[in-house]
Formats: sequence, C-alpha cells, structure tokens
Amino acid sequence: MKVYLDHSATTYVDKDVLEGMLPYFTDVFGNGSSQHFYGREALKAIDEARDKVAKALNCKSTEIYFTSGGSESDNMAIKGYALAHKDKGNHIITSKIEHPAVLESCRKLEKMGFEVTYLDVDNEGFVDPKAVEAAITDKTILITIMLANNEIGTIEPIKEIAQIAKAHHIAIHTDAVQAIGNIPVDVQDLGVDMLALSGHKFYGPKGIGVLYKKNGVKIERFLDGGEQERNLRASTLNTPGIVGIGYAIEKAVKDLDKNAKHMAEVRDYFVKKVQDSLEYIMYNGPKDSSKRLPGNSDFSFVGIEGEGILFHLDLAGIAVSSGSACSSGSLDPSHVLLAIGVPMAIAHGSIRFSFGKMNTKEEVDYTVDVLVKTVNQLRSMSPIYDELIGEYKKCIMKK
Amino acid sequence: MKVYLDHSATTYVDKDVLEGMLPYFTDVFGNGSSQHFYGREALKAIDEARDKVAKALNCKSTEIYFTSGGSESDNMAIKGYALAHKDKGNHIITSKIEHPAVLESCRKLEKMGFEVTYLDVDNEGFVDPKAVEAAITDKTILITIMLANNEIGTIEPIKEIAQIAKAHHIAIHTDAVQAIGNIPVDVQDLGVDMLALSGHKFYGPKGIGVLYKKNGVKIERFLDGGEQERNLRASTLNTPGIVGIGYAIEKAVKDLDKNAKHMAEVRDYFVKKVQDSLEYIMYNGPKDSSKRLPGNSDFSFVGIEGEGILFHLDLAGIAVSSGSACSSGSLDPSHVLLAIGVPMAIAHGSIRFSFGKMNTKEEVDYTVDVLVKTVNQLRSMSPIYDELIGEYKKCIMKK
Amino acid sequence: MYNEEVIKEFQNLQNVGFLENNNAYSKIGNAACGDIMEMTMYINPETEIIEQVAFRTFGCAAAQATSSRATTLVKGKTAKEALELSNKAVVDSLGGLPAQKLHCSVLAEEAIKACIENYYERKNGTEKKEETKYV
Amino acid sequence: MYNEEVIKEFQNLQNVGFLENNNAYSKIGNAACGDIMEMTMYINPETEIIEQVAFRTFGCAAAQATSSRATTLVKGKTAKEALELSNKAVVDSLGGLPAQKLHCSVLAEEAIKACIENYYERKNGTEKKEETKYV
Ligand SMILES: Cc1ncc(COP(=O)(O)O)c(C=O)c1O
Ligand SMILES: Cc1ncc(COP(=O)(O)O)c(C=O)c1O
Repeated sequence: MKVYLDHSATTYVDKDVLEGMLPYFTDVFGNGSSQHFYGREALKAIDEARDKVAKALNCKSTEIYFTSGGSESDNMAIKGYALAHKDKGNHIITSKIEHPAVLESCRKLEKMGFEVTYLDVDNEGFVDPKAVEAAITDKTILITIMLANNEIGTIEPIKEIAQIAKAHHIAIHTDAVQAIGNIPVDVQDLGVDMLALSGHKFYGPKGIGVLYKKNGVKIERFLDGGEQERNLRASTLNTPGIVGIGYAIEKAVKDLDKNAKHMAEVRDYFVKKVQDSLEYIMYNGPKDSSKRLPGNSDFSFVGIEGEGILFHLDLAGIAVSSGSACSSGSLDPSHVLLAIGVPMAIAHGSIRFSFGKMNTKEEVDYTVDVLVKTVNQLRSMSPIYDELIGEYKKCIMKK
Repeated sequence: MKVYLDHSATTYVDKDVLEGMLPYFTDVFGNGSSQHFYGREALKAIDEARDKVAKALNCKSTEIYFTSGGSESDNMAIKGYALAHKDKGNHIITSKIEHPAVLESCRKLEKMGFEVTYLDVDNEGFVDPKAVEAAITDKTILITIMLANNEIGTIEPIKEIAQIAKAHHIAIHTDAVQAIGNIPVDVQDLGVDMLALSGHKFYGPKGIGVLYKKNGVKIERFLDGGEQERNLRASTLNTPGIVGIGYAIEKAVKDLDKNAKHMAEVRDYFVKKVQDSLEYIMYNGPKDSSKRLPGNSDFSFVGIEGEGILFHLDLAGIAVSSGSACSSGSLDPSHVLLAIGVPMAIAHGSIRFSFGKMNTKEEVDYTVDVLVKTVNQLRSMSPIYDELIGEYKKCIMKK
Repeated sequence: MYNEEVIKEFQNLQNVGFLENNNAYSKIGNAACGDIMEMTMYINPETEIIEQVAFRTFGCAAAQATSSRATTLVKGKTAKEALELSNKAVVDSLGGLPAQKLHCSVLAEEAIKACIENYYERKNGTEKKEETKYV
Repeated sequence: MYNEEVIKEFQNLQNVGFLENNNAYSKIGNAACGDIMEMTMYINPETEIIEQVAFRTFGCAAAQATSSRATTLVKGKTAKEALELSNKAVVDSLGGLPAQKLHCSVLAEEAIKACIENYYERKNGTEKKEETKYV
C-alpha cells in the first residue's frame, strides 16, 4: 500500500489541470509578448488564467503577477517593497515561524541595513496582533506574516494584523502558499497589500507562482530584464504553467468546502487514533480545528529521532515529512517547533502528516498501524526515552 | 499557410521532450527535497537531467543550477557575482547589445554603486576583445558578454574575451540563451566562469533555465529561501521543467550539426531571395555566415515602419518579430540596431526572421512573396521613402 | 490585440496617396519616433467642403488604420466641421484601440488640423515652409 | 538516498539492546543535535575478546545502520583490534553513505572507543561518572 501524507510539501497536478495545460507546450507555443498570431493566442490564454486567479482572490486582473513560485513571490514582495520604500524607513516586522523564503529575504535585507523584528509566537504558533502593534516604530514600513504555517497548520489572524498595519499606514504582505485550497483566501476581506501563492501546493504545476499586489502599492522589480508583467517581472511568460495555475486555482476555490471538510475529517480521525494508541506524544499546533489547516497534523514522539520514523514509514510505503521538506538534510530541528516551545531533543522526533483531498480513512488505519509499531520499536532502542519523558512532563506543565 | 519564423522568441516543446516530462506532473510528482520514495524518485529524475545538461556543456553536474529561465540565470550570475565580490572592486564590463536581462541587471547594480562600461560594437555587432582589455581597470570584477545576439545573430569572440578575463583574474559570464542548439557550447573550450541558458529557446519548456557556474566561483544567492540547488537557488524544484530541459539539451546537442546546416541553408536561401527582390534594404548583422547564428536574419526595409510589415505578414499567417519580442509594444527602435549604426528612422523598419529546424524552402518562397508585396505597398504610401533612401546611402557609404 | 474593425480597415485602407491638385498640405510626426503622417486635401474654396483627401504614412498599423478612418470621416464635411473631429471619435468609430496604441490615433487628428490650418494660411498668404526633420 | 545494503541493515538491526552484565559502557552524543549513542560490552578479561556487545541509539537511520554494522564488526575481536576500527571501514562495509550522513558513522566509532576506554578505566579503577547532557 502506498500512502502519500506529504501534501504540504507538494501535490500532484490534477489530471484535468494537466490536460488544460497540454496544448500550450506544442501547439499554442508562442511567446506571449509576440505581436503575431502565435503570440496573441498565448496571451489570450495567459489573460484568461490571470482573470481566473483574480477572481479566486477577489481582486483585479491587473493586480496579479506570475512568478516562478512561492519563494520568488515572497522575495519579490518583501525585498521589492523594502527597497522601494527605504527612504521612508528601514524596519520590517515578521514572525519566527515564517517559511525560509520570507526569513531569508528578511536576513538579506538586514545585511543591507534594514532592521527586522522576528516576533515570538505562542505555543500553538499564533502571532499576537497586539505584539505586532507593539513592535511598530516610526521606521516600520512593512509587516509580513504568513496566512497559514506549513509545519503546524496555524492560521494566523491576518485580518486583524492587516487592520493594525492599515491604521499605521504600513504595508502588509502575507505568504498564503499553504492556505489556498484549504481555507478561504480573499484579499479584500483580508485587507492585505501583497500575497504569495505557489502552484504545486494546490494540485497545480511546479515552477509557477503568483504575487498579488494591490494597485498603487509600489515595489522595486526583483527579476530584471524585459518588460513582462507590466515591467515588474522579466522573463518569457511560462504559458503552460500560467494556464495550469489558472485552472488549479479555479478548481481549488470551487471545491474548497468539500475538500476542506473531507481533509479535516480524515485528519481528525488520524489524530484521535494516534492519541489513543501512543503515549508521550505532543500534538503540535492549534488544538482548535477551526484555526488550523484542515489537512495538517504534526506530532512529536518523545524519545526517538524523526528520520528513523520517517524511514520506517517510507519502507512501508507511507510518505511523510520530518520538519519541513526544505530543511530535510539539515541537522537543526525545525525552527517552527522550537519557536512554539518544543524542547530541542523532542523537536528532533517530529513528523508532519499532511493530508490531501484524496486521502482515505483506510490509509489512516494502515498508517497508524505502521506508526505505532515503529514508534514502539524505536523507543525500545532509545537510550534516552525515560529521561525525555521527564523533559516532556516539564514542558507540558509549563504550557 | 502558416509559417513560424520567430524561433528566437520561443520554440515549441518537441513532442518527445514533452512525453518525457509527462510522468512528472501526475505520477512522479514528489518534492525533490523530500526524504521518501516520492521525493527520491523526483530527485533521481532531476539528477539525471542535471547530468544531461552537464554532459552537453562539458562540465560537472555540480556546476549546473536550475533556474526559472534565461533572465533569472543572468540576474543570478551578474548580481550574484557582483554582490559577492564588491570588496574587490565595483566595475563591470558588458556590451551595448546585450539582452535586457543583462543590461537591466547591470543598471540595477549601477543604482547600488557599481560602475558599468557598456562597450560599443562594430557595424556587424562584434565586440572587440581589444576594447574589452582596454576597458579593464583595477576595479573590474566581472565581464559579461553574450555568446550570440538575439536580434542580429552575431557570435561574439567569447573564447578570446575569456582569455583576457583570465589573464586579468576577472570573472566572465556569457549569456548563451540564443547559442545553444545553434552553435557548439562547451564551457571548458569557451573558458567562461558562468553561462546562462533558457529551455524554451531549444525546443524545451518555458519557465526553466540553467546557470552554469564553475566550482569555486562564489556568488551571492539571488532567490532566497530554502536550501535547494546547493543553497544557491531556493524554491521547490520544478521536476517536469528540469526533466524537459534535460531531454531538450541532449537532443539539441545530438542534432546540432544537422539542424544548424539545415537552418543555415534555408536562411541563406531566404536572404538571397530577399536581396534579389527588394532594393534599399539593410541586412543587419554579420555577413560572414560562420560568425552568425544559422537561423538568424534581420532586415531593415528603408522607408517603412516595422509594425506595418509585421502585421501584413501576420495576416498572411507568417510570424516574425520587429526588434526583439521583449521590446515589442515599446516605441523605441531596437537598441541593438542603433548600436550597429542603423539610423533611427531606418531601424524602425526592421524585421527579424529567425528560422527553426523544421522550416522549409517552400515556406521561404511564400514568405518572400508576401514580404515583397507588403514592402512595396507600404513604400508606396510612405511620405518619406525618398528622403530615407538618401539616409540609407549616406549610412552605407560610412560603413 | 487589434479588433476586427481595425484589421478590416488596415486591410482596406481608404484615401491613400498624394493629391497633386491639393490646396491643403500637412506633414507631422518624427521618423525617429516611427511616426510620420502626410495629408493632402482639396477644399472647395466656395463651400469649404473637403472634396478630396489623401494621406501617406510611415507608421504602425494603428496609425494607418486611424488615418484611413479619419479621412473617410472628414471627407464631405466642411473644414470647420473637420476641425471638430477628435481622435476619440476616430478610435470609437474603429471600436477601440489597445492602450499603448492610443497615441497613434492622435496623429490623424493632428494631421487633419494641420492640413486645414495650411489651407487657411495659403488662403491668407501666411504660409511658411518648414523643413521636416526625421532623423 | 540510502543504498540497498544500508536499508537491509536498518531493517535487520543487530545487537540492539542493553547488556546488564556489561563491563564496558559508553554513551556519547547530544540529543539536542539529534544523536545519542549508548554502547555496552562484555569483554573477556582473560582474552580481551569482545564476547558480547549491544547498542541503543536515538539517532537517524544512518546512525542506526552504522552502529549495528559496527557492533557486528567488533564482536569476537579483541579490544585492541576493535580500537582500530575506523568509521570509514564501517561505511565501506555498508557500501557507502550519502555525504551529509557521513558524520553519523563517526558516532559508532566514537561509541566503541569510549566503551573500550571505559573497560580499561574500570579495570584500572580510574573510571569517573559523567552526567549526560541532552537538552
Ligand atoms: C539572449 C537572451 N538572453 C536572455 C533571454 C531571457 O530568457 P527568458 O525570457 O527565458 O528568461 C533571452 C530571451 O528572451 C535572450 O534571447
Ligand atoms: C509557507 C510557504 N511559503 C513559501 C513556500 C515556497 O514555495 P516554493 O517552494 O514553491 O517556491 C512554501 C513551500 O515550499 C511554503 O510552504
């Protein structure tokens, strides 16, 4: 049996989305900037996709910019805004649990003389809007807080934070890469100035992303060159990718309620089963399902190391993630888990199970079976299980 | 009849290249950084593609970085190198006829305090290696000259320029986006430190590019975030795109001689026919075919404006480009044509006909028929044809 | 990017040419910018009706189509009426132009105005010959 | 990323556990770094042959496989011979490890060395109890 529980790392392209893309590789292959039939045909498809994305996000088509992915959208928004407004101030506010695309963009800006406040989060990963407000100085130009966390599924109070930003005349960017397709994403309702998406997280293609940027918000161009995307993002337009993300977002929004309900149900079934079968585990992230991505669950298994679990599950055909896919191969435990107060040694034993729209309870049953066996086996050979139980108890008491 | 003569703007994806990509959208869809079966399968395909690219360019696989296209590769190389070496010097040498991805990267660096020399070219578009050497100062850290020009097909003497760079311990980047698949591209033989490619120019997919960076050459990361591409280019790996560019480059190199010979033959047939049928035209770019991209031809038709020609050809099903696709929609005539001394008013009447591996002489016959009719018609309604003939004669005499 | 109407006009340009028997002439624009428009008219000195009009242009498809349409719109009108013709009216009559092409439609309006001015200047003997600069 | 041999070893770990009747003990590594290795041996005081060996680990798949393999390689050898075992030999015997996992193989070598040192310390009465820090 093969079970894919790593939908936050990436998803497959839906068959009908791929079918919609296919003509744009071979037949309608023109350069969207070309002034002839082939170019116009491509541009028409691009315009249609742009309209679809705009409709899904509830904004104007002229506010949609196509990029190469969520990372580029974050880079473009954060660096682009900061560099365009460096005369106004040099302070940026973000959180400790952002994706590396945001954190590293901020670090790059620090090297260039900007100052960045990395806000703490509570033990479920929530950023406190009051803390955002308290961090604002007269030098603050930008706030960038994610809409939903990729590891522990926390849905941040962006609407509230955006109101604070607005009251202080500060721009706000949100990384919505994990949110789209899982919770409603309406840029008007959220009140954000910029928002990042990545195609491959919602059954669209890899290598394509979106930046929403409200008209009137000025940013400096990140990718320099030709005049594509209203002179804000150079490079020949990736027609198949753009068409794909258009179809994918249309579908994601149409099926949102159905998919979210299904994922939450399967996820809740899984979480309960794990909690009933194993002791000394931490369920990381919000306990309140309504404030958590419907497909997300994240556990720390006290006394054992994550890769061992991941590998046993992998050998049984079950795909999960220890920490985020990005940081795998690195030795540091997840910065997100540390930020919510999971002790280092326990953070090492953490696994994210992220559900997709097609996962079933049968898959959950199989997964829990393998997981329980694995955890028990690894604990039996752990030289520090007992000691870590002590750690765990201390940590639980603190919360 | 439909005739596509705009292969320098973009090409279609070859059927077999697309077929090779297809499994990576839906079946082998994992995140190449993921530590499980799905991730390993993807990584294997990525590694294989990387090997193919490395083999095609005659370098190590660890010297290949996948990007979102030629523009990003140029940005990454030029800004990345400059920022990593700003302690050593702040001077960059490039040419006046580079692609906007290079020119605009240089302009961005100028804003940051770098100094850039934009070298003149001769009336066929050649950069003089002696001029490169003469421009070097003790502050020079980088030379970036294209391997082949996208508008007039000039193949620059990069090998000689690289030797000069090496002698002065200066790094050299070359934009080979138009060269690959048309002329041999061997990074060892060229002696360059960095080289940029874009998938959609050689029957591979859009939205994927390559940066070759010699091991040991330090650059600052351009796209910040996760640790993909040995920590030099963040963002989830675009498996289908990477697989596609791998197949495409393998094929491009295998069929290079055959394709180049065919394109040159069809192009030469076209050029001769045009020259035999119309007077007062300028054939822009190198007269010596061996120093010109085999698929490239570029004409200025004295007395008329380019868009009119383009539009008439388009209505007849013939796709060509006036100036480069990038600058279409803009009112300035091509910076490349101005740099080789075409008078402004004549530069406005220029058309690039860029041939691909499948174009035929029958297509040429049809195109020349339509072209001659069009040019004659437009000239008959041009109020300044006679005056511009005078300009033309002065210009020809100067050369 | 152009609509059907513009394309039809472009394919069937009206009033192209040069009137030898003109009593009104204009040439505006700048070849370096890629736009030159030349217009000739024969305006009936009695009725001041534009009886004949012709244009030649060095310009893009939009310039060609708008000047063609503009000439059909002024033909048969009086010089006074023709002076009222706005580029907006020409563009509207063609069903619209892409935003980045709107400036081209101004050329036609300007050429017509300059041409009619030239008619009055010649009539009043105040005409001054100017050299066209195009490089 | 792991080869077949490593996977096989990981699925059939040898010498896992804790020897109550040990006369050599070590525990090295740091849980905060995600690596703890504990080793127990019974070394025949006459022959100095490692007659029994067991390990427990809090560590990645590579740490598990290499310590398993290392224990099978030292079992039956003398303490002296065991001290010669390099992590390279362990990795080679497994057919190689991914570059970023090589550091894990060092743990096994270190644990064996520390364990044999502990044997000599106990024998010579020079043993000192150290507390393990893991957070
Ligand atoms: C010479 C040259 N460099 C760079 C590029 C940029 O490539 P892309 O548009 O794929 O980013 C192009 C083509 O557009 C080109 O012709
Ligand atoms: C929250 C978040 N932001 C940004 C990204 C970056 O997206 P991509 O890897 O497609 O560039 C990801 C996923 O990797 C993510 O989960």
